[in-house]
Amino acid sequence: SPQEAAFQDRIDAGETIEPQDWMPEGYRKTLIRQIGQHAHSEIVGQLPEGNWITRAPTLERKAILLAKVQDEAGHGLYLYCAAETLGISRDDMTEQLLSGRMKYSSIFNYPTLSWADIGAVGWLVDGAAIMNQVPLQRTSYGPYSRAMIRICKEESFHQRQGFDIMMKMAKGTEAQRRMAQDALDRFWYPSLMMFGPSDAESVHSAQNMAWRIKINGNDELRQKFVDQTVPQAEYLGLTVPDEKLAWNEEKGGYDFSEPDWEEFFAVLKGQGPESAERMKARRDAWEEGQWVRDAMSAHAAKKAARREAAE
Amino acid sequence: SPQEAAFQDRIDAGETIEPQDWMPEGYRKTLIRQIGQHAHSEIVGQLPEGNWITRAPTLERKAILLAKVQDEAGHGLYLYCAAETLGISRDDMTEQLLSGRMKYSSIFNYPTLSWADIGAVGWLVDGAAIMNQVPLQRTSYGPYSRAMIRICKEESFHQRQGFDIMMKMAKGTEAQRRMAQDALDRFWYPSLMMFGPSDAESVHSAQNMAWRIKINGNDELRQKFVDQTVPQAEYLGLTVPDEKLAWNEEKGGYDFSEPDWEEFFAVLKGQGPESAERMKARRDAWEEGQWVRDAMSAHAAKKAARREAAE
Amino acid sequence: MLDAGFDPVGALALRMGDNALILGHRVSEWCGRAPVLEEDIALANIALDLIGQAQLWLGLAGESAGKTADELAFLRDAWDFRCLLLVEQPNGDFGRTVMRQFLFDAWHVEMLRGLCASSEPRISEIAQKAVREVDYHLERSSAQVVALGDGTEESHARMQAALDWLWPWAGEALVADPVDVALAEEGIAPAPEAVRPGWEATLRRVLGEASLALPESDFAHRGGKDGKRHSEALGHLLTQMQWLQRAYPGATW
Amino acid sequence: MLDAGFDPVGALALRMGDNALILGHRVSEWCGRAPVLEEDIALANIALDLIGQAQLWLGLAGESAGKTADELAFLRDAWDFRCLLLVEQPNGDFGRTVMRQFLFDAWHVEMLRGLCASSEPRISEIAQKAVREVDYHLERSSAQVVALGDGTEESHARMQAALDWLWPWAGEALVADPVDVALAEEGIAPAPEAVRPGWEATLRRVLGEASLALPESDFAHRGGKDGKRHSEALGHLLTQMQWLQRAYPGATW
Repeated sequence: SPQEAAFQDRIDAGETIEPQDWMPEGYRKTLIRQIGQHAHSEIVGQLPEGNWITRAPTLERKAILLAKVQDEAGHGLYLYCAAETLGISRDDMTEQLLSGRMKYSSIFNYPTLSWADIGAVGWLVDGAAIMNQVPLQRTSYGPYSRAMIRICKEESFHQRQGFDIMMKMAKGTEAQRRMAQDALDRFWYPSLMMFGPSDAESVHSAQNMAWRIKINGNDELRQKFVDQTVPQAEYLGLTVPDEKLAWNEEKGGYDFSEPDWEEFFAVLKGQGPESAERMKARRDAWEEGQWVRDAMSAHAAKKAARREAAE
Repeated sequence: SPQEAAFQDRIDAGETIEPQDWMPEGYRKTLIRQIGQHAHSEIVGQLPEGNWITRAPTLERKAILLAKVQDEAGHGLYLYCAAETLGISRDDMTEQLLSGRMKYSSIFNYPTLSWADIGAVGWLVDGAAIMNQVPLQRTSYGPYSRAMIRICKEESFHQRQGFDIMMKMAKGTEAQRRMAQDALDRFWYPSLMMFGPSDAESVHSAQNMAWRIKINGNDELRQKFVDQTVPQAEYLGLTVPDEKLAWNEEKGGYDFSEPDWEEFFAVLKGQGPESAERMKARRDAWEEGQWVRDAMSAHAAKKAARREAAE
Repeated sequence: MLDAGFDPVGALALRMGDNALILGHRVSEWCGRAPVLEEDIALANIALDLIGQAQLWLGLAGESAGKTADELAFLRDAWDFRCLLLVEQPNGDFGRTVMRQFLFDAWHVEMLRGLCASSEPRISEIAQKAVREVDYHLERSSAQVVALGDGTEESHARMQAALDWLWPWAGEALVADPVDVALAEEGIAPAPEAVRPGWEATLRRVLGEASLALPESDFAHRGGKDGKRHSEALGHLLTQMQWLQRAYPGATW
Repeated sequence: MLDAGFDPVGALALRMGDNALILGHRVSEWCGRAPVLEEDIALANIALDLIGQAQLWLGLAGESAGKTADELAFLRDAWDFRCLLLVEQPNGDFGRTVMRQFLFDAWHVEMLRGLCASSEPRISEIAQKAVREVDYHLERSSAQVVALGDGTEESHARMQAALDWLWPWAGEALVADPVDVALAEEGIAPAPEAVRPGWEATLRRVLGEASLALPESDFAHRGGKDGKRHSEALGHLLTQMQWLQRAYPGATW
């Protein structure tokens, strides 16, 4: 349609789409799914790190971790707001998360089993997230793009903090070094999965790229992540758990093994090691919080009524 | 009445009253209250010790403590059965416990705060309990007397185990010695309270003694307990927290300070440090277990019906 | 009553620091589990403020003995803690967490105001920083108590139950013990009696607005701030909080 | 796959011991909180049996390295544990505890029967003692699964939910890993494939009688018995279990 063509022209011209603008239904739906999934990831992502807040080893580490998890909740909030501009409410999105119709990043279905995992989450998971998100600062939808700009600023901070934990562990006692290596062993492939399956298998890629909802290819970002991370692992004195890993002079990047995509799809289906626990935690929080949300709206309504009556 | 006189004659002759025998209503009621309270004490008494089962310091200590707590549940069972012979059901007694109409020993409203407390509970609390219970083996009501005989056998074993923990602590590291002393400091007076207020203030004593439901006076037993326990404390190298404590050659026993009876009555009212937690734990267990009890009776009824139908 | 080596500054700092540490820990247990996202953020914020205050107070508390705040936080057993029993109490439902916060904030803010005028400059300095944060905590917890007390029948019942449950632990802060007396005499800290009127006024105002009934009993459990008898809950909290430092002694993190 | 210093007896004993230890611990968490008094007693009994078995197995496991059962129980961190993921799972409601016990018992009894014929006499000796206890555990947990599955609509729903929830953790024991293969080759332990038929028969019989539907998926989480990826629950359990030994190193109790 001419409307669609005009829309595409605006995007091609690098213009930003705003909530009040006309947009194709597919664009709106895809964005809701993508932003919602990202928002849910921030929320569920609080849990694996929250798992160590009560066991953080020093007061400073506890404060840093608390602040980080708080930032993630904040990111969730920005993103829900961005999605709301597309005509879906936060409660709707939450219901869809809890019923399993909306997903969140598969990485958060893995457990955090030692303090080094908190380092690895910052270093690898936030590292991969940034790689995904930095280009999205230039995405076509205005509210989403502005949310990503705020988020990226904080994420790179988180990644440095994660790397700092890994440094302390890798240069620490033998047990700490072992924890650091074990964390890398467990988080390496799940981190590679964060970029999604190979573009060849990704159905919607072309349209999303045309809409500037997706900016780079999955394989391209994954390569970039590996190229950035391997030297950091070497600097830490840790071994990336990939026997095929080797520098490829020709392509100017590392050759590396693909993650186990069967595992990836199993985790997406809810078979991740902590999938059931994560959903249970969110569902419990939602159900046990119902009376609070009800009370808050009831109080707000009463207050408004009283104000009105007084006028 | 002549019936009452005959009843009293039997008791005076040292005979045992059995469930099918006639008995005065007051006798029955008092026994229900006393046995029920004792049974509830065994049940609630699992909680302060259960509090350290998951933190027991060695596998052997864990096994010993588990076995002990299991014995207590068993004691509760004997005692509920004894009370049931008087025409009250276990469920009724439980409801009365949970609604606060029936009491349990005030000692179990105190917290167990270190491993030494587990020793102190065995040494002091079981020690005081035994002192109360040994004479009750000769109580006039048959089922109660027989229950007490079984219980006393196990209790003295528990007391030795408690003393053994105290020994290990008192002869252990400085921190362990400090734990042992701290436990004695906190459990001394509550243990003295276990014998009840001075006989002078005890209303029902005379009748209960005539009925052989109560055998010795409270002060008498308390004195005996102090006389037995003080040398044990000395042997452990611990200090009884009583500046007035002194050997009285004339009476052939120790002079000692009375416990704070105001605290005792406050604790009975539900103001003990862990009173609310204890009742909450029992209430939660009862409420959360309702579906299990319902299912078990439903299953038993179905099974019986199927058996009948098959015949 | 107090031994010769009594260090008033250390004693005050330890009490204030342990309150902040333990309540901060309790609040942090909510992470990712609050009824609304905004509450997740707000609870993390309060926990952060309290952990920050704990660092300052415990740093001061350890000065004379040459101990760091971390050593005090992670290497003492329960009996050496000097926090109020109130802050050790488990979170319960959200209503109980809010009520615990309110009861504590109402005391905390008055105490900190008094400490701003402490004769000891290191104390008044920390208090001046903390009181700004705690003013906000009280504002927030008051508003929540009012909203949830006023909200629905269920929320009102839950808030009243929370108040009734927590009340016996609320009074400890307001009952003077020998340490309080000594600190007041030296002008280090306000006496509990000086703190009480403001605390009571806050309670009456907020609970009144929330249509919650103040329990009549003035019975108060004791044993937290003097360490004589903490509740069982504290020991369990420490098994988590101190795990890493205990399991890997001497490591740096 | 296995390194040169692989100690088959130690490896088997560690797996068996850790299962008994961790499940025994979980069961002991019920103390004083069961739905009926008889269950309090029965649960304590099971916990006692399992802790006793843990002592024997861990004693054997530590022999070659000169470690005591207590050292193994209280001074290893999560990654060095070799228990099945199933036994680490939190208790949940009583139905889930019963179901976890049943799923474990059904495997445990078959495994122990196989171990009675181990080529290693120290293993068969422990197995012969344990199997008598575990026969009884299975009898009991089977009866409970049947009773609660059959009981009321609510209990049936709860038991089915428990089964569905636990199912992904039930299969790990039955999937061979390199250690299992090596142990079977040396005649130390039965191969998981040898254990499976009996396990499946028990499940079909009991769940059938309980009118509970066996989940269709054969997906099984892994990472417990090889220690590669325990669940988060284990670390929390250890903070309690190991507290005293960690906090007071070197003390005797």
